[in-house]
Amino acid sequence: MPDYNTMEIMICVAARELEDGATVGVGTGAPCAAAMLAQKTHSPNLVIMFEAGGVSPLLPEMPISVGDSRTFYKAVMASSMCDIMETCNRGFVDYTFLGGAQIDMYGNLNSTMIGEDYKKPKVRFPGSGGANDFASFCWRTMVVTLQDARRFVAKVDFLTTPGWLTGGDSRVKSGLPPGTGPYKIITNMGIMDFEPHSKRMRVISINPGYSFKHIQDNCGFELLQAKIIEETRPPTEDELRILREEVDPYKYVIGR
Amino acid sequence: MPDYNTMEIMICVAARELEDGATVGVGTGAPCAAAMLAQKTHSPNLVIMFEAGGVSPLLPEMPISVGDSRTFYKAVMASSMCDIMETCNRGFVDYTFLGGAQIDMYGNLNSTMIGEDYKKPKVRFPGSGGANDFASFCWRTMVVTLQDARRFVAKVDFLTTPGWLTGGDSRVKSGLPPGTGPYKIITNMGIMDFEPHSKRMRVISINPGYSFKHIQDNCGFELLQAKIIEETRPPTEDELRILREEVDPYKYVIGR
Amino acid sequence: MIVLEEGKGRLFTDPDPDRAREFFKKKSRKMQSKVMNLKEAIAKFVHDGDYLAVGGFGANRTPIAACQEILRQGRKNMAFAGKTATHDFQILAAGEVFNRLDVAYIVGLEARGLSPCSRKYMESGKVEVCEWTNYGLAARFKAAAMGVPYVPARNMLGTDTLRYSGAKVVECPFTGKRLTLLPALYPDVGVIHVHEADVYGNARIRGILIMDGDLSKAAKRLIITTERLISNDEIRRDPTSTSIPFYLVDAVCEVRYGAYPGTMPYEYFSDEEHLQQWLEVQKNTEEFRKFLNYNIYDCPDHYEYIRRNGGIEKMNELRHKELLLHKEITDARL
Amino acid sequence: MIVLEEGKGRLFTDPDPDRAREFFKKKSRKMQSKVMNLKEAIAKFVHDGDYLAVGGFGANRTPIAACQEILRQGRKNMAFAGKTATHDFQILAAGEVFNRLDVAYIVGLEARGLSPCSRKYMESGKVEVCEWTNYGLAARFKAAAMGVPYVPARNMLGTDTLRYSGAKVVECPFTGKRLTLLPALYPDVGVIHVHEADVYGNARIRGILIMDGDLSKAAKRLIITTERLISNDEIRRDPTSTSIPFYLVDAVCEVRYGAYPGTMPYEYFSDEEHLQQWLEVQKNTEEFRKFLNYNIYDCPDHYEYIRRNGGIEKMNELRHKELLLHKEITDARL
Repeated sequence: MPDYNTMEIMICVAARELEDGATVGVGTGAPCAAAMLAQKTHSPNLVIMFEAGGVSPLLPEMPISVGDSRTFYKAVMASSMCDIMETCNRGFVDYTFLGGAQIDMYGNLNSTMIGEDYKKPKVRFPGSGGANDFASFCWRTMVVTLQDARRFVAKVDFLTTPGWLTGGDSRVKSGLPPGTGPYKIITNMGIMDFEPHSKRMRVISINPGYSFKHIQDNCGFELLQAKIIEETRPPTEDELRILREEVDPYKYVIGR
Repeated sequence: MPDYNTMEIMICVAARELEDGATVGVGTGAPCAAAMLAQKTHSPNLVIMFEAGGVSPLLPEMPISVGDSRTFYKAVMASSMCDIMETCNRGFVDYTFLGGAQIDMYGNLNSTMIGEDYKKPKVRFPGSGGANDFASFCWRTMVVTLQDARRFVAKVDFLTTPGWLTGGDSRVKSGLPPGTGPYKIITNMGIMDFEPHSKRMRVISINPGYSFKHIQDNCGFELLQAKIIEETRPPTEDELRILREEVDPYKYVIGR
Repeated sequence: MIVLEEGKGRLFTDPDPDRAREFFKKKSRKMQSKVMNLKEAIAKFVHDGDYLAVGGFGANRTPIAACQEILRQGRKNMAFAGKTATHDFQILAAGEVFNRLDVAYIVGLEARGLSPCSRKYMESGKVEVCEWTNYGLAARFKAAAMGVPYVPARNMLGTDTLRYSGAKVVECPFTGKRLTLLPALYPDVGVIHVHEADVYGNARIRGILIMDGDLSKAAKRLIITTERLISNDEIRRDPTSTSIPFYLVDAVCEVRYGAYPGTMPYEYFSDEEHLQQWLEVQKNTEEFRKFLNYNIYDCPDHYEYIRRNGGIEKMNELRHKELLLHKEITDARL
Repeated sequence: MIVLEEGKGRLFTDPDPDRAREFFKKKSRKMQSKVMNLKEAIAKFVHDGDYLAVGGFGANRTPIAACQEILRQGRKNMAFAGKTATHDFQILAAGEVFNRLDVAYIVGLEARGLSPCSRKYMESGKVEVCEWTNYGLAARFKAAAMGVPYVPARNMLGTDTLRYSGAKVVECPFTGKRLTLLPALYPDVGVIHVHEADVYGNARIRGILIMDGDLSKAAKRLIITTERLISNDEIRRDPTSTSIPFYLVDAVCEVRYGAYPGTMPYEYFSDEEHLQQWLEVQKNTEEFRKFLNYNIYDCPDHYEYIRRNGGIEKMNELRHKELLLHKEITDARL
């Protein structure tokens, strides 16, 4: 079994979720690496969109910003924020990858602030950026993050970006487009989805070298377990070679 | 006094209303001729906009369509219907010229149909086109038309484009932007404006060779008269030369 | 939400963004060749009863070749967006292709006059009408392009145009102003004529865009007719110039002179003699029937139509007119 | 109109389109030269207390020269649109220029990390905040550009982002759906950096437009900084390429490298070493004070700032990087 680090397995697992011919709205870092890896392996027709306006670029290297010139290098279109977000809102974008400082059992994300008093935050984070928009409009939201009890919390200090809200049918009731919502959570220890009725986070696959206990111990709320829990396929030689040599040769992302 | 035809005096009178540095949304025919004449005489900085997207072209000849390629020949921008109409809606456009099959004492226009039953029109006309939009958004609407009792009617069969509606403050009450509305009606016999309170059509100037009676006899409703009614200045030699030689050498408009 | 006033006109399309999302969800995003001939594209994507919208403006960059093919294939009972529809309108009216109509501008050909056959058809009572304005229809496409059920506006207020439209008037919760709400318009099929497109449907339009940016996003199915195919490399060389991205497009048809007898900016000017012939011949029903057979029904395709109306020599002449070369040529003669 | 839900955030600008119309009515439409130097433009059009919005996206085509001049002129008590504001944000935060903030994305520099001085300022309680999203702010500019008090959307629903925003939730009168209404945002002044502009303000942007089309229409006063002035003839040669028309523009300032140390597409890539220096030095208040003096306060203008950071040699290097020539150069070496 080849050697790999936590970032590498998360990127490889995320890439496998992107089928050929799908559309994905990505940011910088791991999500972009996953999309690039998917394109160079099983999904040559994956359509990558960047929120600032880049559509299907021939990425010469990892972008530093979702608006830098790499995101529309030899693109089929250099458009605008409204065009991309409204394309998502029309139902044209299948996947998006998001992150955050906190995530709860319904996949709600916080990237705004830590603390009790909004007016006087202990820590101020960037805010939604395009995350709330992508999570509202794209069909399937995925999160790539480290398994950590300070991240996976019972209650987010600020609900920046909608997951399944309070579970059940609360998301649709809120007015968000039906059929959208959190799809999979990919961490260094395993893969979670959401139980169809309660919409609570559920472990469906565990990474090599970890157990359900590891995941639960690094999660601030009770996790459900799927009837059959699979063992995550580790990165293949091919995936790692392409990731290391073609996708991120300067180790901007996998070097972390 | 130089010789001129009815179309020529209407165009010259209309051109005089367009001060230098103003913006005007025009259609084909007389309005476009008036704007071109103004540019070539007293208003070199007049900004001409066409609803289909042309901004400040160097018109090589009379356009046949408000969307043909002449309307953006050497223009500063070739944009879109929404861009132009929304520019009007933001309050950037000072004047527009409109016409119609019928006009009433409040300057309401009908360009939709003649008949009692909308579902079975005696005559079907084009409809609003951009007229309703221009009249709603531009600050001052002007009408250039022949003085004719079948045109100037007590009640329009269909209110396509808003004038002062039922007079008084009815236009503002309807929700149309304050400060907009019909400004002047220019015919072959004279010039009308609208009495500030009742918003009823009022004769303010009479063309050479005509009397108030001529105008009233060719109008289907009672016209008000301004305290001082002026005599319209006939076209000057210069105006006619420029109109005939530079603006409309092929007599597309003034030949009618 | 309290509706203060609403038009009695019927909406011919569903403004529900979630039904549109369900449709677009299934639409392929694969960048694969969509090149086919126009006959095939119309047969495949334009159906009886569909709501049709065409790009351009009257007789400017309008997909006339597609309109004539729609007649040849005998489409009926369609709905149509009359957004400054002029020559396209009289073609479709001559074929009695539509029986539901959103009106902004119809039956006229602007400075050229009114179309007798269009007026006759509109006065026949065979067509259900809903009134709008040019901006009204443009904004309805924009609402669909934005993925929302309506956009607010300030036009049509106080008029019969509003009363016979499908718009609603409400009070703005921020300012208390009366606003016209224009419902999203998602045509079943759109046809847009462009200057250049690659085989995937990435397309470029030069000159005024009119409503075609929003229309390309609002249309559920989209046919692109293009003056010429270009390489995907050329598209990628200058992504700023792409007007329509491939994922909106279902068919790419290379139709040189596809807007004839209308104008194609930077390519050819309108054939005013032929358009006058159109208006003239309509006055006599029998003559008009022959005229339609000669110019549409008996033509296998657009190129035969062009051959019958002066062929490449005429096209060169119209190109000279568009580029104002005819003036240089006459000036040079002097 | 029944409001089902509304954010508790304060609107820092008036969404009333008629007040905006009154302002725009008085704005000159004359095509006259608006060329002036940046110092003059900032002094004339950017005032204490104004609502400011800058174009670009974080450190991409952002008018950094203008942001630094705003610091030099000591503007205070401004409101600011934090629409993916990164390096522009940390500059303005370092100068404590604003005390009211619409937030979509702030304090971070994307993949580069978080800005200590920005966080410190935001955690100081000195800034009144209203939460939005990237599309939320883009749509608010769009509403202003359309001349309407709001546009409906479907984002922010069910979240604290909505609760701390200035948006309202209503029921759609066409579909019964819950919609977020995003109020029009008319900044008092906008600054946009472009590739080319003529002396009247007709401007061209290459690559992604981001929000700048709508921002240019929404801003009551608009300053254009441009990499280079071009002739009006060149603008008229290709009107399709005009991104911003002259009548929106109040000042045209030729500022070569005006987005440095950010990226200007097709011109120069971002200076990552210098941006890391910015993040590094903020950890020490005294060092940071010296750094700001050296790079901003003690510089008479942007060109001196560039001279102090590598001058034209560095700019050539960044141009190579933007055009990927550095790879060709190294490859050629092998």
